[in-house]
Amino acid sequence: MDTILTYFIVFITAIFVNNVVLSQILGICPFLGVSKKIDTALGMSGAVAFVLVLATLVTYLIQYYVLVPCGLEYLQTIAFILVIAALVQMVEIILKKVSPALYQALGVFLPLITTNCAVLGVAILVIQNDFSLVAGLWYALSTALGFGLALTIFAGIREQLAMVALPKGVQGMSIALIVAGLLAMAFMGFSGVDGGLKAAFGL
Amino acid sequence: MTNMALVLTLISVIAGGALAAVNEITKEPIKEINQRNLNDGIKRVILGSAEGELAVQEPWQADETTFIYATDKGTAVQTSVNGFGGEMQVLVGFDEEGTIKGYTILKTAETPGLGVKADTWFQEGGKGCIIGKNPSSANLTVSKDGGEVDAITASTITSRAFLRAVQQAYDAFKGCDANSGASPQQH
Amino acid sequence: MKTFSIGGVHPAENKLSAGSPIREAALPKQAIFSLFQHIGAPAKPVVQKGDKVKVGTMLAEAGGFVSAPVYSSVSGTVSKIDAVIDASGTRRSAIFVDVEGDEWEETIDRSATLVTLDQRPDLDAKAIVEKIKTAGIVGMGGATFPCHVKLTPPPGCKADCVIINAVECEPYLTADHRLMLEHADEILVGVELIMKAVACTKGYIGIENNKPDAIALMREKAAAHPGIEVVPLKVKYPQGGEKQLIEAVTGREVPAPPAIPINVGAVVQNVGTAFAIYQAVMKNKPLIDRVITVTGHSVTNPSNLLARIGTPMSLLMDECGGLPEDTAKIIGGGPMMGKALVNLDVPMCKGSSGLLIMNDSEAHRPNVQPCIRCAKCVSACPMGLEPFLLATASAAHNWELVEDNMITSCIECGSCQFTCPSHRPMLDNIRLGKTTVMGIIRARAAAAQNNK
Amino acid sequence: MSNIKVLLNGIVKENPTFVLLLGMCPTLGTTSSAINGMSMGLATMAVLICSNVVISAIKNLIPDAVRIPSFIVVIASFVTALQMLMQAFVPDIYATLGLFIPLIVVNCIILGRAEAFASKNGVVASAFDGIGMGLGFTIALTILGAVRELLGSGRVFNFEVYPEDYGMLMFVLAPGAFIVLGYLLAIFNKVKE
Amino acid sequence: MKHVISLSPHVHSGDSVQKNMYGVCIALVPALIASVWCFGLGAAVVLATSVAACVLCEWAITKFILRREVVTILDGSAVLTGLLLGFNLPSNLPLWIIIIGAVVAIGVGKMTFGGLGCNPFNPALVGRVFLLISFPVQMTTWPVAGSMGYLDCETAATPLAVMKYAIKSSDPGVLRQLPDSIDMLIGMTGGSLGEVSAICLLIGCAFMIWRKIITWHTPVSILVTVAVLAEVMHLVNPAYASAEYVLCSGGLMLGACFMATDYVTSPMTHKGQVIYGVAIGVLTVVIRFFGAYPEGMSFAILIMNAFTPLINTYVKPKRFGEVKK
Ligand SMILES: Cc1cc2nc3c(=O)[nH]c(=O)nc-3n(C[C@H](O)[C@H](O)[C@H](O)COP(=O)(O)O)c2cc1C
Ligand SMILES: Cc1cc2nc3c(=O)[nH]c(=O)nc-3n(C[C@H](O)[C@H](O)[C@H](O)COP(=O)(O)O)c2cc1C
Ligand SMILES: Cc1cc2nc3c(=O)[nH]c(=O)nc-3n(C[C@H](O)[C@H](O)[C@H](O)COP(=O)(O)O)c2cc1C
Ligand SMILES: Cc1cc2nc3c(=O)[nH]c(=O)nc-3n(C[C@H](O)[C@H](O)[C@H](O)CO)c2cc1C
Ligand code: SF4
Ligand code: SF4
Ligand code: SF4
Ligand code: SF4
Ligand code: FES
Repeated sequence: MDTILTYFIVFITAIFVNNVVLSQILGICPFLGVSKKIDTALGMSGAVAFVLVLATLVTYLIQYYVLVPCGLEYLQTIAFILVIAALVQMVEIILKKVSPALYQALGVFLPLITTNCAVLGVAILVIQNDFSLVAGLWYALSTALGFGLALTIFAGIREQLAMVALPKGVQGMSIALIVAGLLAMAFMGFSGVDGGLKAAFGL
Repeated sequence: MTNMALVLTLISVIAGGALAAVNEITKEPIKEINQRNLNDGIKRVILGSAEGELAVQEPWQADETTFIYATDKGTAVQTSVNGFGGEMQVLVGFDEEGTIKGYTILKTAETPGLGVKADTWFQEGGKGCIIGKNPSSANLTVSKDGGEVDAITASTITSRAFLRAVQQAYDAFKGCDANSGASPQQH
Repeated sequence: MKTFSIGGVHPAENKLSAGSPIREAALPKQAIFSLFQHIGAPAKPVVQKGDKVKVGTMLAEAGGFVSAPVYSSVSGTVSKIDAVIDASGTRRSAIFVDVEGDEWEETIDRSATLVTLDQRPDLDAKAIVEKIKTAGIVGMGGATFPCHVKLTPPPGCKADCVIINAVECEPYLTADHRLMLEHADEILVGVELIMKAVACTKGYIGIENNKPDAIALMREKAAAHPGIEVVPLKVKYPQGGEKQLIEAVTGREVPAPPAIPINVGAVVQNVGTAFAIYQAVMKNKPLIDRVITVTGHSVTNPSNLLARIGTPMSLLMDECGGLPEDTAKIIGGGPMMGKALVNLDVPMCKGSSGLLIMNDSEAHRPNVQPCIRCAKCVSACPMGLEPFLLATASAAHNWELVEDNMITSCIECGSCQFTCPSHRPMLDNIRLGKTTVMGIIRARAAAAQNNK
Repeated sequence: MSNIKVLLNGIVKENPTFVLLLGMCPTLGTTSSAINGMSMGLATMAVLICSNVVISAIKNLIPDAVRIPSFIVVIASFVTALQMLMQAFVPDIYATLGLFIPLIVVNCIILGRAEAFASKNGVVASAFDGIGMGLGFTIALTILGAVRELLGSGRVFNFEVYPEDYGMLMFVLAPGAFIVLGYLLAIFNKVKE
Repeated sequence: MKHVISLSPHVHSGDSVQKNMYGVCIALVPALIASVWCFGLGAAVVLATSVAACVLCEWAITKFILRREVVTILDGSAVLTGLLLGFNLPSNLPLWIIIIGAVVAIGVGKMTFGGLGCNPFNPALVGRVFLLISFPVQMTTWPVAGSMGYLDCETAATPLAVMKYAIKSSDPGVLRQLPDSIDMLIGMTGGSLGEVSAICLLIGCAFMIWRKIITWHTPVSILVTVAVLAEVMHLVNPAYASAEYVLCSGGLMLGACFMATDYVTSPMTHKGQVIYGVAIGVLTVVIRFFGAYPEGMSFAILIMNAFTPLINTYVKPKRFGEVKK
């Protein structure tokens, strides 16, 4: 029971309390770049979730079965980024062959994800926080959902803003950043909820 | 094809080699830095701003997160609690009686402007000064909980956590005193 | 009390002329007959300059199946066939007749005796529809859709009820109200004719509750006509919209376009149309006159006039005390759906149900303010649309979005604009969007056709 | 293009932050004070210059098919080296910048310049491009950090401008980063007009 | 003679932006009287400053930054933002903080997006939450009810703080410090200006529903959700305050009736408003019971403001003729 509750808290924390984008400030480029329309935002969220979980799995294995045994921990960054880049390439190729429909939906976003801080960031954080493999994957999935949530909400707001007469100076990225700031401010309301839930569940 | 693989391998090998070299060069300084930081901290919490040298003994681990550093002029205890934003590592210096001589915060994840004020708030001249008090005689909890320490404004959680850390450090200090007489021994 | 379920508004009723009995308007010196008095193909002239015509002589024949012939409402000489600005505000061909005397075609029965259906056992459905088609009858509720088309259900469709639209939910207008009070018997026979034409046995007459005298009278008279039921309705605009009326009366909802009322088994006709059908079938009288309400707060004598089609509006105005000094806006029809007219030279046509004069203060439109997203337009829309979205997206030429949001369902009732606290001219934009989207849909259908 | 022009290009015309909007995570994540912003900028600049130089030097040796992976290896090596060096010699700064140091690897500015400039130009020009872009980035981060520090705690580079009690804490927290950059961009656009 | 030519409709309901905005202001009058009665000079100063600063700020931005010709300050929305911001502040807040709040509310929250009708977030709450995060000390020291002065007031724990403390210490006994629930309904408890009298706020809400300024959907769904959730939690663990306290304390009534209902930032359909209301209710309870902040209403509304465009995209009105599922 406790494990389930812990996982539940990790989930809530990653999505709302420590949202990757709004609180940890990772993955900002795709957040700002692929959020003009709700549809693309959903596609991007799916792609990120997929890659994030896969990358966490592979980098975890690399860390504990290659780097640590060989005493090469200091090569972490270089190994992880290469693995992620290769992984994204591979996913792209496989997807194209196996599921053209899914490739249509996610394909355009995949190259963007290689250079997404959130993927590398989560891979490193999983190691830094000494997560077990399952906990790490769960954390990665929750984080990806948090990313998707922030991205989709943000896309909704931007679609609506596209229909109002914004002052000229703030059009474009400027207003996007300000909205992101206000969104982050709203999400600060969740601060402490993780601790509160832990206390309530007696963990 | 071979060309490609060759080049990539070559680059990787060179890079790997270079990094190994850097790693060698920086390994010692990194260790040293951490050591120096800790020593500076111990000096600060025991001697305050006074000049002087300390003879620090090897640390003694009381539990998972608590380390005791005995010196010739007092004892420094490093411990860790959960603050508002996450782990907060505190180093507290005691004299033989257990009177607090100083403290420093080694690691904090508290909110800037709120909880991070703990690094000055409880110092000499701060509103919630605990220096010179002895946990055995003074009630070192926040006034909201009936204690005699003023909490950091709008940061009761951090304050409680900090004072818990101080108490924890004191308990460890006492504990090892009781266990082993005047000078703690190594495990 | 019954009414439709979604949206609707309640504008001030202002039925100034409700108490004024129908008067016959004077004959004009010249009558002008537009060839575009109905939806569908324009009528084709069958007379030439110099021809002598009588009241009831055909001037133009139907230009296709969805079209209707035009008859002269006066006697005299055809003076020219020329363009005129008609009630729609566009310049269109019309036949001009200089009036000489008032001579009627002999075939028309001008007596006031009531002819009931029992007296005409020879009339079968086909004969009725044929008579209606020949008489040039179009919907008189405003849409001017050729009546015989509606009474010829498309294959696979069967009407099970006829609903008479006697709602008159437009503020100011009282023509239908007066017609019911003064010609209840004829209207009821007309309803029976429609029911027979579409072979159904159920007829409803929907009347809003602000006309209790008409409800009482029609109820009393309808008792003698089996199958016809008077349905009092709560006062709410746009109850007269046929989809709303069908729902109010029967609870059935006509699905989104391209579905039409007959898809749910209903045929809706205006009371005026029912009266015209009676006259056409029983009295051989083509559609040459109608009742029109001339009204407005500044008008000396708001009236309901029985006027010949083709009469210039100015003449009708003179009958009611002349054009007031402070006139700021002239509206052909009611204030919610009517069209603003450039001047009073426009001739009356088959669809003219009202002439409304607004003074300066009534015509003043306050400044447009930004949309405050109050959603009052959404609550008001009887079609369950989001007018604010349709309007902004249309203005931004986002045709895809407005099509997805069902702009083609808009009945252009104006409820949205009526309620908008920011006075946004939403319907102007929505009309643009709707027309464009309908064009896109037609083009798409044509392209699909070509591909096959 | 003269080297000076290359340099200025990175600072103003193609400023990576205000114009190209690249590397947003470190830009927003590390600029809670002027010092932090500047440190992050300098760290990035160091990697950028080194990678630009090395890549332009070896560009002819690399087959096209492995171009990107090779670049990544080069960049990642410099980042790792930097990481270790900072840990050893400027541990305080390393501690504050934390995760964002390894993340320099994925900073699009670096790979972007490798692709767009270093792989097409000579070593010297690439070095200048690295300096220009790096300076542009550093300046932007420093400004952002300074504004946030000023509004948030009444200081700039730790010098008190007004008492801290009047500072608006929000500006040093995450939302403040977005909002300040948003308005700086608006001002930058206005000035550029 | 030239006549006006325009497309139909030619008549109008006579409703206007002003009527709605000032209607809400009138609905706030009972609460305003209650707050002045409770907090005296402080309440008056805070409200006046807030309104004046908001209006002035909107005027200055329109004129000097946006350089627009039209004057918008008379439409009442800036006055309303000022009033509602003021209601969200303690009566002993220094002037300069109030002014910062007003500038953020109008400048960042509203005018940056182009003014009335364009803002995705509730301006008054943007201002309020900005202040809460930026000046946690000043924003969380509340004068006790009946302290009539301005800056130097006696301060004490508000019902919200007591409730929070009960949870943190998991001691239901702490809840005995709360005034009794009738007192909380009528007023005279510490807190921000708009926290004083639940009943006055409800009267205002009823007025707005009667005048058709708002519909019942948003406020009722918030209040019902909060009541149900709070009662369930209270039954599970008595350290969580019971429904009547949760309902009558803090900005809940003010938020549910006056701030969640802001046209601009709430969903357009009734169905959407109910979803929005329920979500606000849930978030409020979660933040109040588990979060770091004692009050969750402001955050809950802001968070749901962010969801509003999605709700509008996916929750459509029932279309006429739509096949019922
Ligand atoms: C973003 C944020 C950061 C906060 N940071 C801290 C903090 O660092 N330390 C702390 O004790 N409380 C922190 N709080 C908690 C609040 O300040 C809150 O007032 C606290 O629960 C106790 O209030 P009190 O000290 O007035 O009793 C924070 C709250 C939020 C929302
Ligand atoms: C918004 C709206 C309001 C209408 N109001 C009336 C009305 O009050 N009376 C009426 O007879 N027709 C009204 N109509 C026209 C009817 O929809 C429909 O065309 C008519 O009842 C059909 O009968 P007809 O063909 O005999 O005119 C209205 C149409 C719309 C779109
Ligand atoms: C293009 C078109 C085709 C129509 N076809 C039929 C039809 O086949 N049968 C029918 O009963 N009504 C038909 N109608 C009539 C409409 O259903 C409706 O009664 C008429 O447009 C007037 O309605 P309104 O005044 O409410 O707009 C058609 C209308 C249009 C515009
Ligand atoms: C029912 C209603 C509630 C409102 N609530 C708020 C509010 O909570 N905060 C605010 O700044 N303005 C409020 N306004 C005013 C106005 O809608 C607001 O300033 C706009 O968001 C500005 O674009 C309200 C207006 C109405 C009609
Ligand atoms: S990752 Fe780089 S290229 Fe992609 S969106 Fe972000 S800044 Fe642009
Ligand atoms: S005009 Fe169209 S959009 Fe407006 S209320 Fe009527 S049906 Fe709805
Ligand atoms: S609203 Fe529709 S049915 Fe009515 S006239 Fe226009 S297109 Fe025809
Ligand atoms: S009624 Fe007017 S102001 Fe209200 S939502 Fe509709 S268009 Fe906007
Ligand atoms: S810097 Fe681009 S995603 Fe982080």
